[in-house]
Amino acid sequence: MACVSPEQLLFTAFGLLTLGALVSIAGRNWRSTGYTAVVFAGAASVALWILAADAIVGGEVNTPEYLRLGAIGASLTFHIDRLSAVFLLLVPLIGLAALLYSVEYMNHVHRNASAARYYPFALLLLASITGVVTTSNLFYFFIFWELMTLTSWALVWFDREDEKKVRAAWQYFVATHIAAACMLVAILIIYTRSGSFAFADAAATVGTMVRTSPWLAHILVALFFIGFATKAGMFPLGGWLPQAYPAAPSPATATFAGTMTKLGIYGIVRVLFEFFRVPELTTVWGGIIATLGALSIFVGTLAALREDDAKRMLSYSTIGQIGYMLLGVGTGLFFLRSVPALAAVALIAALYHLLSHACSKSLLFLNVGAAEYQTGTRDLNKIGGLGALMPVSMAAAIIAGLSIAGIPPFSGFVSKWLIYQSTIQGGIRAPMFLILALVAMFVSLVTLAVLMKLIGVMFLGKLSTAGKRVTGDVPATMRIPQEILAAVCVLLGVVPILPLLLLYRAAQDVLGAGFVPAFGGLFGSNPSGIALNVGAGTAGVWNPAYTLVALIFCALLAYAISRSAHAPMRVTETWYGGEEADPEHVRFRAHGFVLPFKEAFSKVYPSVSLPKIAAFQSIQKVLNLDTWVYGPIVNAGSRLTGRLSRAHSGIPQLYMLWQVIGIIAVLALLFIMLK
Amino acid sequence: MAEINPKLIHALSLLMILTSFAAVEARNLRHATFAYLAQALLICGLLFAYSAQNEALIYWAVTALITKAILVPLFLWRATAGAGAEQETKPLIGFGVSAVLLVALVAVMYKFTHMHAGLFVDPTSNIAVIAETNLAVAFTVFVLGLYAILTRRDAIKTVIGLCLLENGVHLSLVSLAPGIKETALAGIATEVVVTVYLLLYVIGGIREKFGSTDTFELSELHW
Amino acid sequence: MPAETASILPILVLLIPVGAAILIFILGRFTTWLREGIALLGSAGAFAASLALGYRVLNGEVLTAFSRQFYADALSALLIVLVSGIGFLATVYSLKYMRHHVQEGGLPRTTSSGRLAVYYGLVMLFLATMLWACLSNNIIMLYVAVEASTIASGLLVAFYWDKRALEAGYKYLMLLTVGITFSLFGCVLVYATGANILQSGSKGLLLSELKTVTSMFPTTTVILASAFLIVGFGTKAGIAPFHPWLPDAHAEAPTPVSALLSGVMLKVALYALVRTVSMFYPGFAPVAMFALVVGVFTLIIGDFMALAQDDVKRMLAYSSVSQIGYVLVGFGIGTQMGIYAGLFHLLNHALAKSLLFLAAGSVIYATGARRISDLGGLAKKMPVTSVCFFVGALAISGVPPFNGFQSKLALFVAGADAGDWWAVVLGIGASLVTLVVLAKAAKSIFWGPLSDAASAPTVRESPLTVTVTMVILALLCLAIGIYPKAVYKPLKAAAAVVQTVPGVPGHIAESRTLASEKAWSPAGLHR
Amino acid sequence: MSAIGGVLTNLIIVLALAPLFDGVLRKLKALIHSRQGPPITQSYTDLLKLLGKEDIQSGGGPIFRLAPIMVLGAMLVAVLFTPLGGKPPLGGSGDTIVWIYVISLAAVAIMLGAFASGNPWAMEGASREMMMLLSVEPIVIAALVTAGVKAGTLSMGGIIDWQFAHGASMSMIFAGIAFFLALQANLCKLPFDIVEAESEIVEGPIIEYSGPRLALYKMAFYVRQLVFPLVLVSIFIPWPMVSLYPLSVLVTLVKVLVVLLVVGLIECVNPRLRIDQSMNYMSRVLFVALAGLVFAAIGV
Repeated sequence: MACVSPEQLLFTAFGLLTLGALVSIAGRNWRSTGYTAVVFAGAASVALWILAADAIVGGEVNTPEYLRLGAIGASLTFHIDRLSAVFLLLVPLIGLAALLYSVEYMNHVHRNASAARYYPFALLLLASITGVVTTSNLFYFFIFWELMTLTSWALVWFDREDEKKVRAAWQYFVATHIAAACMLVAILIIYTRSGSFAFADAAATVGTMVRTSPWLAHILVALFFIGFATKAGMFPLGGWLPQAYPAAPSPATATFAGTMTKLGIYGIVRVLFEFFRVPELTTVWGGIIATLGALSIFVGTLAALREDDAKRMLSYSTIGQIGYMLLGVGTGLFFLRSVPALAAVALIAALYHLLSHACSKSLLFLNVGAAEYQTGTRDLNKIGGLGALMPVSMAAAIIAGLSIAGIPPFSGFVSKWLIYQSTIQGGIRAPMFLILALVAMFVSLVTLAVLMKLIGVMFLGKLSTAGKRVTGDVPATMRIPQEILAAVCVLLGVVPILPLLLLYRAAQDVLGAGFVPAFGGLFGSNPSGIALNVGAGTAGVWNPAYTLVALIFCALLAYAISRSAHAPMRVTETWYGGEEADPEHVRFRAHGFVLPFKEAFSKVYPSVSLPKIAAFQSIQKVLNLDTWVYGPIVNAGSRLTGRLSRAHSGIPQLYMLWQVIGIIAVLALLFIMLK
Repeated sequence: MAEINPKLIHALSLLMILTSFAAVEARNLRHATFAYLAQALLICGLLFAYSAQNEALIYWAVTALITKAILVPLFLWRATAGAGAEQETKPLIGFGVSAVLLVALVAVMYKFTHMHAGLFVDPTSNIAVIAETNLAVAFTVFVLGLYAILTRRDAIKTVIGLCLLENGVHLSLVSLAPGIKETALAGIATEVVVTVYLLLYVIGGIREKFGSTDTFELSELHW
Repeated sequence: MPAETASILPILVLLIPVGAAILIFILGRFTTWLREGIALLGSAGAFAASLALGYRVLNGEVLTAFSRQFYADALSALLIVLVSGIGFLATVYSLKYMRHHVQEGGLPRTTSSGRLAVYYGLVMLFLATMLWACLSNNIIMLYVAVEASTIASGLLVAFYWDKRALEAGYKYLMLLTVGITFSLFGCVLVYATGANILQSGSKGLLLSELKTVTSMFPTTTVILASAFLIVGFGTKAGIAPFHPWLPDAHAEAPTPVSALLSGVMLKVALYALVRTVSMFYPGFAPVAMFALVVGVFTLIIGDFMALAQDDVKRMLAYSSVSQIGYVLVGFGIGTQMGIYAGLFHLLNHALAKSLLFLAAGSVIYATGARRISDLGGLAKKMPVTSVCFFVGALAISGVPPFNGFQSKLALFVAGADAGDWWAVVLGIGASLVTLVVLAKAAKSIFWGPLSDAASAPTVRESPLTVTVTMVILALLCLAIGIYPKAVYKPLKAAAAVVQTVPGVPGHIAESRTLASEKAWSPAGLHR
Repeated sequence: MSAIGGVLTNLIIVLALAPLFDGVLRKLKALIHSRQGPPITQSYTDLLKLLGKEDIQSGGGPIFRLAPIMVLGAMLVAVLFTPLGGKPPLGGSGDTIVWIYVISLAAVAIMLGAFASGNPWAMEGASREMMMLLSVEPIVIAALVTAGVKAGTLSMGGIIDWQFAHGASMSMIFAGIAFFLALQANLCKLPFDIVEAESEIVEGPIIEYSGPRLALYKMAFYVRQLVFPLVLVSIFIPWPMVSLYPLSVLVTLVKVLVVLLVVGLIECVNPRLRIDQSMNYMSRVLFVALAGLVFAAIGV
C-alpha cells in the first residue's frame, strides 16, 4: 500500500470506529443503527486488514510520535509487527461478524432496550482493542487497556434491570481494575528504571534490572502476569468470567470470547517474550505459567461439564481453552533458552490455538444466541431438536464444537496437536511437562463431552416444547456470520500451512529472526501437511489433505457397501419400547449427560455449591480468591470504616481537640525530622 | 524617639493573664464579658505603651480600642441578653483543675520563652527582655483561649476563647516586631471582630432553633 | 526571572465581583432579574478579566499592583482562572436552582427575595475574597483574605437557617477560625523573623521577598511556623484530621456553594499552604516529606469515610478530602514533577468534583432526596445528569480517558521517580477505593430498579441552565483527559513557580532525551 | 505408489478378515458355553442379510443418515494409520495422536447418530459411550505417549523401529499391560459392554438403526475388533521381526488372533460391571499406565 501510509490507515480505522460510535449514540431504531454500525465497522475492518497485510508483507511498521505528554515523557507511538497483524486480521473479523449478527438479534431479543446502550460500546471496544495490539508505548497501552475494560464492562452491564447481571458486571469491574492496578504498578516500576514508557526502553531496562535486582524483576513479571491472566480469565483469577459472559448479549459475548480475553495472551506474549527474555525469569515463569495453564484447563473444562446453562457452560470451557494457550506459552517460555526450536513451536501452537478458539468459541456463542433467539431460553434442559429447523446453525455448531474439542479435520485439532507435540517433546526434556500433556489430552476429551452435550441436546434429538413456537430459521444476517466463521474453522483446519506461515513470521518478530529455525526445518517441506521437527528428528506428522482424501474415500466405500443391496427405506415413529409416549416426557435431559462422571469430579470448581466432601474444602478455600483474598480485605476495610465513622461523633470540641492534638503532633514530628 | 517603659508593659501583660483566666472561668457570661473588656483595655494600653517607640502603633491602639474594647463586648452583651442567657452551660473541667493547669502553663511558657527568646528576637536588642515576658504571656493567653474553646460547652464561651486566641497572637505580634510600622498595619488587618459578629449571629440562630447554646447538642451531623 | 509589569488587571479582577456584590446588596432585594443579571455580569466579568490576566501571565509576564502588594505569577493565574471560571458556572447553575428552592419552601417565602439578594451578594464576595487570596503577595493579607473567604462563605453554609444548617455553620466558622488563627500565628512568626532578617517591615510582609531569606531562619522558628501554617491552612484545605467541618458544611450548604467550597475554596486554602510552606523547602526538605505523610494519611482517611456515607453530598465531601490528599502528596513529593502533578490533579479535581456536586444537586433538585438508599433507576428520567455524574465519578477515580487519570498517573510517576513507593502503592490502592465508592454510588443512584423517591411523576431532567453547566464541565473533563497537552504549558509554568526540594532526581521528563525516539526492534534484544 | 498399495492391502485384509475373526470369537464363546454355536462364517451372512433388509428411519435427518457412514469411514481411516505387518500405510501423514483422534471421531459419529435418532435409550447409550471414552482413552493416550517418549517420536513407524532397535524395556512393558487391560473396554466386550447393553438399553446408540446402516455399524465394530489388537501387537510386542511382508502380515494376524482369544475368554467368564465400577477399574489401570510413563521419564 504505497498510496496510503500505515498510520493513515490506522487513524482512518480509529476515526471510523469512533465516528460510528458517535453516530450510533443518536440511534433510536435498533435495525437502522445496527446497519450503520456494521457499515462503519466494515470500512474500518477493511482499513485494518490492509494494514495487517501491509505489515505481513512489508515487515514491521513504526509510526512517528503523536500526543506527546511532556510531563511524563509518554507519546503515542504505534509498532505493528506480524504479531499485531495476526490480531489485526482476527479482531475485525470477529467484531464484524458479531455486529452483523447483532442487527437482527438485538432487534428481536432486546427490542425494548435502547440501541445507544449497545452499538457505541461495541464499536469503541473494537477501537480500543485495535489500540492495544498496535501501540508500542506502555502508557497508551494501559490507556487502551482500560478503555477496553470500560467499554466491555458497559456491554456486560447491558441489562441494568436484572440485579444478578448488575452484580456480575460489578464483579467484572472490580476484578479487572485490581488487575489494572497491578499492571500500573509494574509499568511505573519500569518507567522509573528506564525513564520512558516505550516498549524498547522497557525491554532494555528489564534486561539490566534482572542482573541488578532479580527479585524486583520477578515481582514485575508477577504483576504483569496477574494483570493479563485476570483479563484472559485464567483460573483462579478469572472468577469474573463465567458470571460476566452470560450477562452480556450473545453477540457481545462472542466478541469478548473471540477478541478481548485473547488480549490477555497477547499481553503475556508481548511482555514476557520481549521484555523478560532472561533465562532466570523465563524458565521459572514458563514452568509456573504452564502449570497454571494445565490447572486452568482441568478446572475450567470440568466445571463446564457441570453447567446446563449454555452460555455459562461455554464460558467455563473458555477458561479451559485459555489454559491450553497458557500451556503453550508457558512451554515456549520454559524452553526459550534451551531449545529455541521447541520454544518457537510452542509459541506458534499457542497462537494457533488462540486463532482457532477465537473463531470457534465466538461461533458457538452465536449459535447459542440463535437458539435463544428462537426459543427465548438458554437452559439446555428445555431446548432440544432445533437442528431440523435451523440446519445452518446446527452444522456450524457441530463444526465449531468438534473444532474446540480437537477432532480432525477442524482447526482445533491442528492447534491442540501442536500443543500436545510441543508439551510431549518438552516432557522428553523436562518430565514435568509429560503430566501437563496428559492433562491436556485427557481434558480435551472432556471438552468433547461438554460440546457433545451442547450440540446433541440443543440441535439433535426431538423438538422440545420450548421450540414448538419456532416457525423458521433465523434471518440471513444471523446466518451469514455463522457460515463465515464456520468456513474459517474448516479452513484453518484443512490448510494449516497458511496460518502456520503467518504465525511463523509473528514468532520471528517476537523472538527475533535469527532466533527461530527455518520454517522447513520446523514444519517439514510438504506444504499440504506438517512434519514437526524440533531438532531430534521427526516428532510427529499430520497431513490433513491426505487424511481427508482417505476419509472421503473410505466414507464413499462405506456408502457403497450400504447401498450395495438397494435396501428399501421407510420412515417410522421412534420406538419407545412399544409404548405411546409424549417425546417431552421421555426426552433425555441434558443434566443427565455423563452424570456419574460429573459426580466423580463435581467438587473441582470452587464456586460449586454441591454437597462438599471434606477433602475438597481446603482446596476450595485455597482456590477461591473471594474467600481468602478479597473477602478479608473488604472486611478489614469495613471495620476500619466503622471505627473512623464512630470517631466523627459530631461534637465541635472533639474536632477542635483533634486540631490541638494535630498541631502538637506536627510540632513533635517536625522536631524529630529536623533536629 | 522616646524610650518605652518595661515595667509598665510587664505589669500590663501580667495582668492580661489574670483577666483572660477570669474571662475563661467566670460562670456568668456577662462577668466573662467584663473580664474580656478589661483585657481588651489592657492590650490597648500595651499598644499605647509600645507606641512610644513606634508611633504607627497608635493607629492600631485606637482601632483595637474600638473593635476589642467596644464592639466585641457589645456583641457579647447583646448575645447574652434574654432570660437565662447569662448563665453558662456547665463546663467540662471545673475551676480547681483549671487553676492548677494555669499555674503549670505559665511556668512552662516562662521557661520556654526565656530559653528560646533568641529564636524570635535579637537578644542584644533592647526589646529582648520585654519580649521574653510578653511572649510568655502571649502564649499563655493563646493556650488559655484554646483551653476555653476545648473545655467550655457554651458556644458563647468558645467565642470568648476565640477572642483570647486572637489577643494572644496580637500580643506576640507586637512584642516580636514592635519597631516596625507595618506591624500596626498587620495588627489592624487581623482584627477578628467580623468573625465574632457572625459567630454570635449564628449562635443566636442556634439559640432560637435549639433552645440553648450547648455545643454538645450540635452533634446531629455526624459520620 | 520573568519580567514584572505593574498592571491594573489584578485590581480589576478583584473590583468587578466586589462591585457586583455591593450593587446586589443595594439593588438586589427589589427585582429578581436585576440581582441575577448583576451576579451573572459580575462573575462573567471576573472570569473575563482573569482570562486576560492568565493570558498575559502565560506569556511570561508577572503582573503586580500597589507596589507588589498584589502579585500574579503563573501559579496565582492558574488558581484565579479556576476560581472565577467555576464561580461563573456556579452562578449560572444557581439561577434556576435557588429559585426552585425558594419555591419549594427551602426558605420562608416572605424573606426569600431578600435572602436571595444576600445569597448572590455573598457568592460574589466569596469569589472576590478567594481571588484576593490568590493575588495577595502580602503574607498577612493572605491570611486576611483566607479568613475573609471563611466569613463570606459562613453565612452561605448556614443559608437555609434550619437546625442542620445552623449547626454546620457554627462548626464551619468556629473550626475554621480557630484553625486560621493558628496560621495567623505562623504568618506572624514568619513575618517577624523575616522582617528582622531583611531589616525592613515592608519587605518582611512580601512573600516574594521572604522566599529569598527563609534558609536563614532558625530551625525552631521554621518548625513552629511551618507547623502552624500546615495546621492552619490545612484545616481550611480539609486535610485530615482537621477535616470534620468539611462534610457538614458541604452537605448543608446550597449545592452551588458546595461546588464552590469543594471545587475551589479548598484549592485556595491549599494554594495558601503551598505558597507559605514551600518557602521552607530549599532549606528544610523534611517539611516536604512531612506534607507527603499528611497527604497520604488524608487520602486514606477520606476514602474510607466516603465508603461509609449514605448521603450523596457527604460522600462527595469526604472524597474531596481524599483528593486533596492526592494534591498534597503531589506537593509533598516536592520535585518539580510532583508539584506539576499536584497542580494538575488540583485542576482536574476542581472540574470533576464541581461537576459531581452539580449533578448531585440536580438529582436533589428533581427528587428532593439525598440519601443514596432512597434513590435508584434515575438514568431513564435524567439521562444527562446520569451521564455527567458518571463522567465525574470516573474522572475523579482516575479512569482513562478522563482527566483524573492523567493527573493521578503523573502523580504516581512523580512519586515513583522520587522513590516514594509506599505513597504510590497506597495512592493506587486508595484510588481503587475511590472508584468503588463513586461508581457504586452512581450505579445505585441511576441504575437498578426505580425507587419510590425517583418514581414520582414530577421527577424529570433538570432545566437547561442546570444541565448546560454540567455538560460543559463533563466535556472539559473528557477533553483534558484526551488531550492533556492543552493544559501542560500553564501547569508547567505554575509548577516552576513553587520552590522544589533539592537533591531529589525529580524532573519534567521533557528535559530528557528519550530512548523512545529510536525505532523499536526486538531483534536487537537478543542476549 | 507403495503408500497406495499399502492402503489397499490394509483395507482389503481388514474388510475381508474382520467378520471372520468375529465368527471365531463367537465360536469360541459357544464352545465355552458348551453350545454348538454358529458357523465361523456366521458374521458374513449376518452382514449380507442386513444389507438387504429394509432401512427404517425414526429420527431421519442428515446426521442420522450420515452417522453410520462416518463411523465406518473413520474406522477404516484408522485402519490406514494402523500398522499391519509393517509400517502404517498412511504413517507419513498421521501419528499416534492422529490415530487416537480418528478413533474418537468414530465415537463422535456414533454419539451424533444416537442423538439424531432422538430415542432416549440411544441418548443414554451415547452418554455411556462418552463416559467410556472419558475413562478409557486416558489409558490409551498414556500408553502411546509412553511409547512416544521412549522413541522420541510419536509416529508409529518410528516407534516400531525404535522397538526393534532397542528391544523390550520396563516402561514399554507397563504401557503394553495397561493397553491390554484397557483393550476389553475399547472393544466394548464384557465386562465393559456398557454402551450397548442389550438387556438394559437394547443396543443403546444403534437402537434405531436397521438394515444396511446397522450393517455398517456392525462392520465398524468388527474392524475395531481388529484395529486395537493390531496396535497392541505391533507397537508393544512387534517381535519377531519378519522381513518378508506377507509372512509378517500372517504373523501379525496370528498374534492378533491370540490376543482376541484371550479377550474372548475374559468376556465369557465375567458379568457386566456398572458404569461407576468400570470407572474405578479404569482409574486403577490408568495408574499402571502412568507408572509406565514415569519409567519412561526416568529412562528405564
